[in-house]
Amino acid sequence: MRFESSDSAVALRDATRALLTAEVTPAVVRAGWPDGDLGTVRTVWRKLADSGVIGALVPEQSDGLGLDEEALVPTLERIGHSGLPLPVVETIAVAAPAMLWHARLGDVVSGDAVVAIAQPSLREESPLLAFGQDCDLALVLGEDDLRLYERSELTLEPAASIDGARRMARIVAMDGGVVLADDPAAVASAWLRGVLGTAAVLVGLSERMLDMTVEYVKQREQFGVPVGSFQAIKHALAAALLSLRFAHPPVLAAGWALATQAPDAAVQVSAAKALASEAALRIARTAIQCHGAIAYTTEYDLHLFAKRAWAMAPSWGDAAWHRRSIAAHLGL
Amino acid sequence: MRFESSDSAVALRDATRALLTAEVTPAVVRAGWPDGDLGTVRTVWRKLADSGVIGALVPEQSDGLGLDEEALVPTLERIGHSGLPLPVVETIAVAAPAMLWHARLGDVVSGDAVVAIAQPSLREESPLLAFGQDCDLALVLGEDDLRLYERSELTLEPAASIDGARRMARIVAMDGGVVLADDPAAVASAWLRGVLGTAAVLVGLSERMLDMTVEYVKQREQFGVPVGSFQAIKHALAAALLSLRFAHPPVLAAGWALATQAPDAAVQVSAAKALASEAALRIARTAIQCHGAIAYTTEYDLHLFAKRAWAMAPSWGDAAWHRRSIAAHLGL
Amino acid sequence: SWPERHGGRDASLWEWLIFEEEYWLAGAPQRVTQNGIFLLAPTIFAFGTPDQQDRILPRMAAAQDLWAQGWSEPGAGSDLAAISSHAERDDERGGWVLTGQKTWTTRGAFCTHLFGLFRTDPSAGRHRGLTYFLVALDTPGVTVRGFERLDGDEGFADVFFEEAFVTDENVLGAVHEGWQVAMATTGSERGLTLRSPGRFTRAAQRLVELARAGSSERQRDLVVQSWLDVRAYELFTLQQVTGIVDGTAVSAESSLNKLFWSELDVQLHETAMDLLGPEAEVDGPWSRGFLFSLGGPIYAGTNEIQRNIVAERLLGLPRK
Amino acid sequence: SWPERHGGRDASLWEWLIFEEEYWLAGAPQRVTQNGIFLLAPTIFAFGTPDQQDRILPRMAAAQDLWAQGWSEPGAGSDLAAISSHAERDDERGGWVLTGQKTWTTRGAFCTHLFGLFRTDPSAGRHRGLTYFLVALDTPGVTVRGFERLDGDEGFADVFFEEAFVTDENVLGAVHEGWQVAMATTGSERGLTLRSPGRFTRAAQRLVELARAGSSERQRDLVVQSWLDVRAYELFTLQQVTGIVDGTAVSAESSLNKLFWSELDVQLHETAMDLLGPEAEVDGPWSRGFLFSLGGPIYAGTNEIQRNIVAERLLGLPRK
Repeated sequence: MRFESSDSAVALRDATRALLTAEVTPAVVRAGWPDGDLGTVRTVWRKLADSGVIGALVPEQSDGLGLDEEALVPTLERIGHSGLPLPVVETIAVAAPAMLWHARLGDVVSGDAVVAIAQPSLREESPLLAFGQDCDLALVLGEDDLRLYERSELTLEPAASIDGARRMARIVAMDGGVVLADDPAAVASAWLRGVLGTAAVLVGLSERMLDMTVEYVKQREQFGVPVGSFQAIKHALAAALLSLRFAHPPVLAAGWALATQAPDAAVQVSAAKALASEAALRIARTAIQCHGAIAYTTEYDLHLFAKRAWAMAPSWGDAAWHRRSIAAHLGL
Repeated sequence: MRFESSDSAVALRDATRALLTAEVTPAVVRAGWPDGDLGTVRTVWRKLADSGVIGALVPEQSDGLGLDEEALVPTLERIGHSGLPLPVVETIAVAAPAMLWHARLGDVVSGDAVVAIAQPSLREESPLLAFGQDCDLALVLGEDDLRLYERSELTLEPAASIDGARRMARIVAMDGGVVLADDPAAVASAWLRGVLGTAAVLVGLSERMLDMTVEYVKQREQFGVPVGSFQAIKHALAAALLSLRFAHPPVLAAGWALATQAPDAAVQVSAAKALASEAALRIARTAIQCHGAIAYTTEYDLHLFAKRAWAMAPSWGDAAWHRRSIAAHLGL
Repeated sequence: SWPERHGGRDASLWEWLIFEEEYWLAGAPQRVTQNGIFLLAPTIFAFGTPDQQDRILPRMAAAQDLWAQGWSEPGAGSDLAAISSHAERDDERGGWVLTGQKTWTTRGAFCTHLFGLFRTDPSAGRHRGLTYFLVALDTPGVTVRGFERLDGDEGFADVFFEEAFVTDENVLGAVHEGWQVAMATTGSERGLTLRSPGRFTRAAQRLVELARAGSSERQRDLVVQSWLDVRAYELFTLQQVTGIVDGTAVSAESSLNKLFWSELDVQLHETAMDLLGPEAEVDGPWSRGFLFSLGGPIYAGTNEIQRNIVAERLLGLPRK
Repeated sequence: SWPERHGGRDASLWEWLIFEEEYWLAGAPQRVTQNGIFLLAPTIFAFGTPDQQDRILPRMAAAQDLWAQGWSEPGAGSDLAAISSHAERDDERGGWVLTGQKTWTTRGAFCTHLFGLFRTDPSAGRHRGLTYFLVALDTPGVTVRGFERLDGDEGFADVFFEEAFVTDENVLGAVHEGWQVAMATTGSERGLTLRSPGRFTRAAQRLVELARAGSSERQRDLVVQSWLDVRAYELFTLQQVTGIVDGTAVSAESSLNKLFWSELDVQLHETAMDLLGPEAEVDGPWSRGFLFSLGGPIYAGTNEIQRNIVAERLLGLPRK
């Protein structure tokens, strides 16, 4: 018995990390914001495609890597950590493996087309579409089918997200579209992959915020000492690390559960998302408080990651939504 | 406009405080526990009776002080602070003013008879009766009547409370009894007085636990300094003080609301109990943690007050129960 | 209370509380004049010369001058006494030459004037040798650079002083005693003046309305928790105002206010975000209010500093 | 792993985890031998002479000897290095004379032996000059006084040493190096050995059963939060055991375990108390478990100390 990532998971993660470290600078994250140069973002995306990541869940005969969810999770964490402003989870974890027979799969795997996914919304007549303003394709998870739309088949209206780099839109009207799958199992599987991927990204974001804060409090001095030497700061950051370190194994385990089609995979994925969402929200709050005033300025980079966390924690089912679903599973 | 206690409230509180400080030593609190000498507790009770406190809400023509709930609240806080192990709220705030025409009123006001009150229980067939093992009378709040029983009319079975000094019993059978009032308004009024009084006692207990902890951390040294000089201890106790100081005004205000029969008195009383219960639970936890191992021994006195708080916070409706009732009032 | 002859209304503290409550219930916005009125004005009443009072207060009350607070510097946030901006004496011109940088100056980009601390005696210790200056932002040598806050508002500013000259009549209180003068303002910033209950009463009302549109039992419980805390803040404030009017209030108690309202404001907005679910990320009054609320535990003395004050001054725990 | 020749089973860490899980799921109680098996035995394996191993381990495994931990003293709780109990050399008799008081000794009243630190070189610094002794509690000069814990259990004890003599073969490890010897045990106390996931898996199961009997949506949410944390603790432990087996585990990580399980245990029992409402105060497994849980954040190194360790050793924040 062992609890550790597979060799393919580690290899993919390490290769991707090297690429992300070199390419996804904070300037690239800012390029996703309004008036940013989206071209630089797309350039990074194509480099990721060259490394094979986008087709991670696509079989080798379709030019993918033929890996499973377990192998993908650590890599999604790294992409989350980088802050890359694109529909990463949507495209890699959900859309690509659902498009196996579709003509546009090649464009997706090659990095030429990114896919946004409609989220359920309180205003059901006009669902939210994160990264919708600049997507090439959009996937809609219906009750029992998956439909893919070309960007040109959608009427969108821009909507501002708290995270400007999410380039949010609302779908005002849809026309055409292609049914990718028409069975509930396919929808469930797409949903679980989206939830799991979002949990992985939240783990990466949490790690990024915590790392930035630890670095900052080591060098920032007040009262003649680093603020990181104050017990209040130490204990706040210890609690942050605790929530991150205990959210992480359930996310890895959920990847393995999906990959092995474990009977309780849905519960494990819900557990992962609930824990990762709570950890990210808590760490965002702690990171801002431990930074102090500088965190409250947009010139400093922390807000780029905190806003992504605030946007993603409630998406794909917030923590309470997933806890309700676990409660039902427990017969509560 | 002013927010302060009336002169009668202050006078009664100060007189009672002097008596309590002199009489209710920790030894008296321990006397309420199994194998303790209950006689010493009853002696203090008669001294309180001599000072008039027990008849605080009883009209002067019936040998009471003729005061209202506003005037009683600060005194109940002091009694709570002392840890006196008797059904204080039940006898003074609920039973006495409901027994105005009853022949036993004199025994109650003189301190010869104490009154326990049955609490709703999950085991509805055998309600809990705090201080039931040694009470003289028992009051039962029905749907729309108040019934008073002599101890001899009840069949009781002892039940251990987390707070041994509560001398808990279950009512196994009741026989006889007298209807003190048969309108829902009387029941509602008795209930609200019990809730308010319990909130006041919880404020006093919170203050006691916080004071003990502050004193302890000032003198206890580890690593060559008082543990109260560590920021973790400072911040925990600052948070404890915060919850106490913001629970207190709502308790005072609820006393005034009941006394003036304000239209929203029930909501104010629920607010008081919800805040006081949460504060007491939080402060009990903080007090124990800041003390360290000594708090975990029953030779040290802190547990006497913490256990009272754990017993009383869920009684007369726990915090969540009162929040639900406020939610209903707010149309939620 | 602000006398009529200085452009005020002679209102009592109670009248002011009532005004605030009505102001917020009417849905009125935060005031650009806030820092002048709540932080500088009390200091001018206490330390200003009659000439300063006549010159500054009526224009402030009429919102002709907008005042920004110049406390923080890149190296002096929580540790205010680490201020390094300095003023050198210029006897010839009868005034002082200011050099240095103030930062995180709230609404600095929109203001016309700044009040701030500058070091006038570099040989004195940390809290000593500071002087309180009043500076028009169009003074030659002063540059204002606005930058964006978390909630997208452009109101923050760096203010740079490059040998900016101000005359003696712009010194508030005694030279080298700026710290004592400033502390009066810091007290009022933390306490009542900056956060009247009205703002939170209004927010709780909006939260209840949001929950009425659809909520689970768990969410309703959270809403009532915020509602209760707002109620507690209101009653605590009334108790405290009574103490202030009676002259029995302890100044460190203002740290309790600051801790409570700032945590409450975050919690209230977090509950709203919870209610909004996937719509929470969409720009709107709640998401903007959430971002704004996160500044509360940081500015006007971080909550870590406030907890130190509560522990040391109210509970009497040892400093070291 | 405990070799067969010392009364053990040669089980791997994984087998032990499985045993623990089954043990708790069966509803079995805490073990009186716990402190010996989990805290002393690893130290004896690491530092004991062959004679000590033969003499002590089989009797411990068979529960013939029950061992109590003698760390804390009235003046040395979190600050373990402040130990003042001391041992004086007696060359004539070939041993040491122990004097002093140990307190808060868990299960001390029921135990037959005690392992503890005594100062052998009073001139050396705080962590130096301590020696690790093994003492039979029926040694002349040793008095045990039991006292009651919060949850009503009589298991705590003061242990007084009045010139109690022990021979040299009862020194574990080198003289004056007791601190280094003891730290090995402290590490295992905080970490895996003391709190296998099985105990919490079982508690979560009981909590779910309690909630099935009647609960609100708010309460069900709390129950699932505890259930999730138990699941997280289980998976974290599996990840950690892999690291231990591979030899890549960092010892300060055991502070993460201790913080997590102790807070989780309190939270889980608080949720049960919430579910029980007015019945919560009645003596029973949940109320007793609640009281017991409150010791978790205190013993085996308070959680304040653990957070310091996490911040300094895992995050690299400066000590001072």
